[in-house]
Amino acid sequence: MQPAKDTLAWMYEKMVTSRRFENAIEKIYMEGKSPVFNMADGPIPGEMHLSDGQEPVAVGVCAHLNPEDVVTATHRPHHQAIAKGVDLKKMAAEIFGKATGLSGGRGGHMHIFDADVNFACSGIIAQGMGPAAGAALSRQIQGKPGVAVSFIGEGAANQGAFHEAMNLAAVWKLPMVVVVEDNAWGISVSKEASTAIQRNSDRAAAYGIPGHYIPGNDPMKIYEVAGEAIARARRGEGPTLIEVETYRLAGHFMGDAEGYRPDGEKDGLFEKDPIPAMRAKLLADGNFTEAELDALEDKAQAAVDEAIGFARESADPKPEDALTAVFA
Amino acid sequence: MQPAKDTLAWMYEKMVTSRRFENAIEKIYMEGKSPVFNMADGPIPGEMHLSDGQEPVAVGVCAHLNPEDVVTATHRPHHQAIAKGVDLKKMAAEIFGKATGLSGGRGGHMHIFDADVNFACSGIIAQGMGPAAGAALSRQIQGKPGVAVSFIGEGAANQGAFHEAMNLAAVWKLPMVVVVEDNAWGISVSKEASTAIQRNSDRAAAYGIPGHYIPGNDPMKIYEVAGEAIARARRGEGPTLIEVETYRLAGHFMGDAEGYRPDGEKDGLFEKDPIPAMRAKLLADGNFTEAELDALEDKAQAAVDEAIGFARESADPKPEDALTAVFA
Amino acid sequence: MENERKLTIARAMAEATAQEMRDDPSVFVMGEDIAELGGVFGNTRGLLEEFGKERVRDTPISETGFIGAAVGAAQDGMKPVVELMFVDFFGVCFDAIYNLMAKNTYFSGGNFNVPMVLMTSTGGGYSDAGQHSQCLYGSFAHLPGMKVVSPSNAYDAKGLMTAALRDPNPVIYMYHKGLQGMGWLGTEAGAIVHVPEESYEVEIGKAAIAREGHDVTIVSIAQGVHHGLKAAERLADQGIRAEVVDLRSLVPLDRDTIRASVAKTGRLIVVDEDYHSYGVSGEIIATVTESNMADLKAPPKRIAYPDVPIPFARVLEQHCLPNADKIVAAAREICGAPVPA
Amino acid sequence: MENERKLTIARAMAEATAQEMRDDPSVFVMGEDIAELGGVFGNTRGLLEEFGKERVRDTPISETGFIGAAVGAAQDGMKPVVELMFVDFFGVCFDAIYNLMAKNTYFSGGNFNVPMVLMTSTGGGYSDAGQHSQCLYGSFAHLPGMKVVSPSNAYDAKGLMTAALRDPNPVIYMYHKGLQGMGWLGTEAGAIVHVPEESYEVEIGKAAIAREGHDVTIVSIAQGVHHGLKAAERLADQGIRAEVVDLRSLVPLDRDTIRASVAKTGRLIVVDEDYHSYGVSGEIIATVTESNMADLKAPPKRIAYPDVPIPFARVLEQHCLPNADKIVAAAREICGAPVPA
Ligand SMILES: Cc1ncc(C[n+]2csc(CCOP(=O)(O)OP(=O)(O)O)c2C)c(N)n1
Ligand SMILES: Cc1ncc(C[n+]2csc(CCOP(=O)(O)OP(=O)(O)O)c2C)c(N)n1
Ligand SMILES: [Mg+2]
Ligand SMILES: [Mg+2]
Repeated sequence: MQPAKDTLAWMYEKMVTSRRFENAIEKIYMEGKSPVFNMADGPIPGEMHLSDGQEPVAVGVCAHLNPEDVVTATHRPHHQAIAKGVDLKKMAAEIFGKATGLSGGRGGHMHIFDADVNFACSGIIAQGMGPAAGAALSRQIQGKPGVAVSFIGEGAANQGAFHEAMNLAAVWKLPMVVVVEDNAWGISVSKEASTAIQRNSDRAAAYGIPGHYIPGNDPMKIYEVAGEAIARARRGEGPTLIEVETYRLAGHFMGDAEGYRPDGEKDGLFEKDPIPAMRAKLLADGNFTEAELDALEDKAQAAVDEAIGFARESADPKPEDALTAVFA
Repeated sequence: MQPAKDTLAWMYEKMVTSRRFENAIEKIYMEGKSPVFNMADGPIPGEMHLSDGQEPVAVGVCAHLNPEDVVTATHRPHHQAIAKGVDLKKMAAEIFGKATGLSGGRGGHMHIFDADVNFACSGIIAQGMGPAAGAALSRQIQGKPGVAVSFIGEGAANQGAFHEAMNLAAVWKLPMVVVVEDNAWGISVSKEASTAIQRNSDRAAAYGIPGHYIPGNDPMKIYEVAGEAIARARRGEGPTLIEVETYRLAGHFMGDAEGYRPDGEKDGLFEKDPIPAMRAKLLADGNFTEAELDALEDKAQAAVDEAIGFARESADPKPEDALTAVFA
Repeated sequence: MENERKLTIARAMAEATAQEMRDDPSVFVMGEDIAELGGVFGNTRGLLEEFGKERVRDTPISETGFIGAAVGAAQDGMKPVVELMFVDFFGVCFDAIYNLMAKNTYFSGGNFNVPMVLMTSTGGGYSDAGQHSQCLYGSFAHLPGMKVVSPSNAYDAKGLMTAALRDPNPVIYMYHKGLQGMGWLGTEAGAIVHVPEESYEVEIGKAAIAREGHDVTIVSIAQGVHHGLKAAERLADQGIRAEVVDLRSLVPLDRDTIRASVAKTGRLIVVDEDYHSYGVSGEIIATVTESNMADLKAPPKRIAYPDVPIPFARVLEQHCLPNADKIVAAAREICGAPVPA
Repeated sequence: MENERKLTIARAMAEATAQEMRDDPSVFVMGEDIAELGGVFGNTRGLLEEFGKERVRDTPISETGFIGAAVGAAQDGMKPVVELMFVDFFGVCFDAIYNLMAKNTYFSGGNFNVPMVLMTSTGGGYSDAGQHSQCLYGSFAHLPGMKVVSPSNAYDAKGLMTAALRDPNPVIYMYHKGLQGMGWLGTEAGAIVHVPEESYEVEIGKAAIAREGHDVTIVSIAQGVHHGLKAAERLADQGIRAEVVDLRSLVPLDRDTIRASVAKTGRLIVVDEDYHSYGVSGEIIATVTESNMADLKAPPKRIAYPDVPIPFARVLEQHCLPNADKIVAAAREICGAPVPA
């Protein structure tokens, strides 16, 4: 199953949107943080986990999803949120902690929630697994359409929550797909040091469900495999576990010096940056002209500029609003 | 690897000891609980999980263990404790809540601890997995001999703690063996309803370690497979996951009417009672005479009588002792 | 009374759940042994038969998995009722409870609601030892974002359950095993009371005056209320009129009712089966001291579970538990009557 | 001062650990990112280089697994030091902590000891939102069987760490991110103090008088102590002499020192970055009221984190956090001085 041209265009545009968004955030995050780098300072305080390099997973999977489908994401959620269609302006405003943000500034970058497109995320490793199973169960009980996709990191596959939700989804045949973004690192701990096997997709055997490993951070291949898995879930045939090899081009979070990486590893990764690679492929395949791709990039940049502008101009929340919205 | 005659004798004696012990406990547990069955009453109050039928697993595994080896057991621990060599008198006294009990009455039947033979257990499902991995790690770091065996139920294999400790043991190649006692039920929930695959031993694939399934509640087969796994662990080659088909001949706990069992299931199980089966086999193989086996049974019964007598006669703890031993 | 319809708490809970399930198709129940078995503590009995396997689901032993799933379902328009069999097991799944269920409404700025009920059994007294006998009231009440209720009788049990099921927020529903009405656990007779057949709510966050009095206020919840009532009965014979406040809900906490009672009596005893320190008893005493210090005729007292794990042996456990004797002695002391009576 | 050797808390913790590791081969360290990276918060820096991979181990993201493993190792004669990176993550592994680590000594009647140290970071103030900013002091201190300490400065940090490492019991060692001395988190200057090179212990369970005074007692722990000291400084200018009590340890709690201070000052303010209700602030107020009610010249006050999840946005979070301004206002109020100053 190869993506149609408009899907390819969407995928490329969203990948670029995501990267340009991260570039903008990266720059603004550093404002007010020099000469002394203190997380608490600047227009965007707190931790910041960028998704540079991991865009193929997000677009390859979300190309198959509708707003009604559910996504639970992680502490590194921007690429997934953008691919799922989360409102970019409100998301940017949330990351800035503004009153106009998705949660009025209560959540911030690790807590992006958009009910309109059924997107949620969390700062606790593997926490989204249960909720994704539950959303899938909700659709199954109600006989309503929709699948749930849980994105997690390869490090998260060693958490108990992963195992429990996988078994639940499998034993109840829930319409769920689990996508493991294997960027080879959980902060400073390598997959090899943390995980007893090479491919988490082999853990599908523990639940009697299909498991697929996708090498090469390849958006087309991801599109294909995810498409099958999601279609299978929609047909009521139960969950699938997918692991995707991807690359983390930024540090774990901003401020990470990455001293734990073997020498030269990072350079190799930059050479495999999936965005230029996709551009090259789209051109090589003859499907797109340079002008078409430039136009998509411009559109992406415009959306990012608009969102960042909106976030910058928005007002801070009222301090007392901290005390509201605890209960519905 | 077939057990030598003295090992066979030990296995048979321990199986009988365990069963006779449970028979005694069962009877005494009901004292003071009629006409109204109230758990709080009688010489042995609280929950009571009997191990009738599951003796083969305990002896087949523990036949390979020394006092220095570590066992972590479950809420259903008597057979395992007896096979591991826990002091039977002090264990009985603990189950009666007496001052002479292993823990002076603080633990009771779900909290049997005997440091002399490195035995511990717990009332929380799968809680023993981590400590077993840790004991194995301790031996690995210290270069001291000894393996750790964690016994769990098949229901426990769906807990997060199972997954986390399995991965840890595998990635660190710890001298650990996990033995899943598959009695087909977790209280009223069948394995089929709770577990996405038929055999938990297949979950070994998720950790890149050997997995073995042993059907038929057969002590000889268990002895053989466990022996290999334990030898492997002693050689420093890492953990093994074993699932053993076994039968729960009693209710989940005393007072359980077992209405959830399919009609007739229980009768079928009683026909497969492993103790008469082993007796028959030992006779049929010509290794033992009736008289020899009778003598082993008498020895088992004498040990049980002595332990129960000791427990009965022992004094209650002083009430204020409730406040001691919180800290070392 | 002619039309009396005495129910146990177990049956009252099941009845409220069944009534809501009839009216509201989004309500479903899941947990360990809650379907076929009707719940180890009987509070889901009959539901499987009436509503079928789709809406009444036994789960694997995977509390993190299925409580997390309940949150996902709640955010997706369902109203899950989940059971954590013993509150003591909260450690295997507290992230899903306190960090996910309780916070997603806030984190999302109201973008998502998490309407669900988490039922869990509490309490000891029957020698089930230290991983099956705790109350942990304070552990849940301390953390923001979830309501916490616990009934002392079947009337409140039904009304609180109905209110919880209609609440758009997560509610922790703690039922005490000693009150549940399961014969095999013994039963506090005072918990079995008349329960109207029709549906009704008991407001979450409103305490009840279980007995009026003027000399000393005894504040408690669940089983402790019955200890308080028994103590009050005996104190009455000794000329001390105790008022018993049944909190019913820890979050929200009805501070007004507590304060009004102490304003009247001038004396406070908190009875708490949860651990002594950093919990409910401290909070109630602080609440009163902050606002009504001048009313206090004597220092407040607490009869709480000491800061030790719960032992198995009957003599050990009973030594630690709150009971009417301890309350009577404390009341006499702060009322200036000689102790022992 | 000539021989001053000012260290951050991070370095003081690492130094204490290294010294014990040199003397005691049973000590080993494990946790996420504690080896190669030296700990996200720097408190294990240098250990891998000195002691190697066997004794300084990065773990998978499996807190239940490795904390459970630490218990097994501790029972087997080792002395594990484990790290739970943020205290907020306790929900994924609390069973291993409170139901296993904290209780096995008791359950076994002393048959097994569980000598281990669980280090965990606490605190917010730098916009890390509601799953990375909590203190949860009360959640740990409420449950029996584990000691709970938290230093406010590097001297205590080293001495408490050494004491914890030599304690035969499980010790929860909570270090506040705002005091840790990591530049990227900002640093409270007052936490960086002289630390002797040689090994020493600070007794677990003994509070310190961080500043003497006669008019009002400010009780706190960790970061709150610094808020208290700053407030005391300002209050002194206004003629109010505040005494600041640094608890250092929540379990055991040094009730004597608190009571003695309030006996002297007659006024109490508790500063607590943990949630307001059912936590530390209530316990301290109850402790004082039970014993020293007659000494109290005014109702006690608490400056605690309100009962809401911790928000991300700076203005929201700062609104909720305790600070010197809030303490000054409260102190002036109970000392009968006009508020605002
Ligand atoms: C339960 C829990 N443990 C630890 C952490 C701290 N932590 C945050 S991100 C991270 C690494 C996650 O690795 P992975 O799942 O591979 O995702 P990645 O960061 O590579 O995207 C860790 C350990 C956490 N947030 N939650
Ligand atoms: C974490 C946790 N969840 C639930 C329980 C309640 N419980 C006690 S025994 C049991 C069934 C266990 O089944 P299995 O592991 O197969 O062991 P078996 O009882 O069959 O020996 C359950 C659910 C518990 N003790 N701990
Ligand atoms: Mg990763
Ligand atoms: Mg079983």
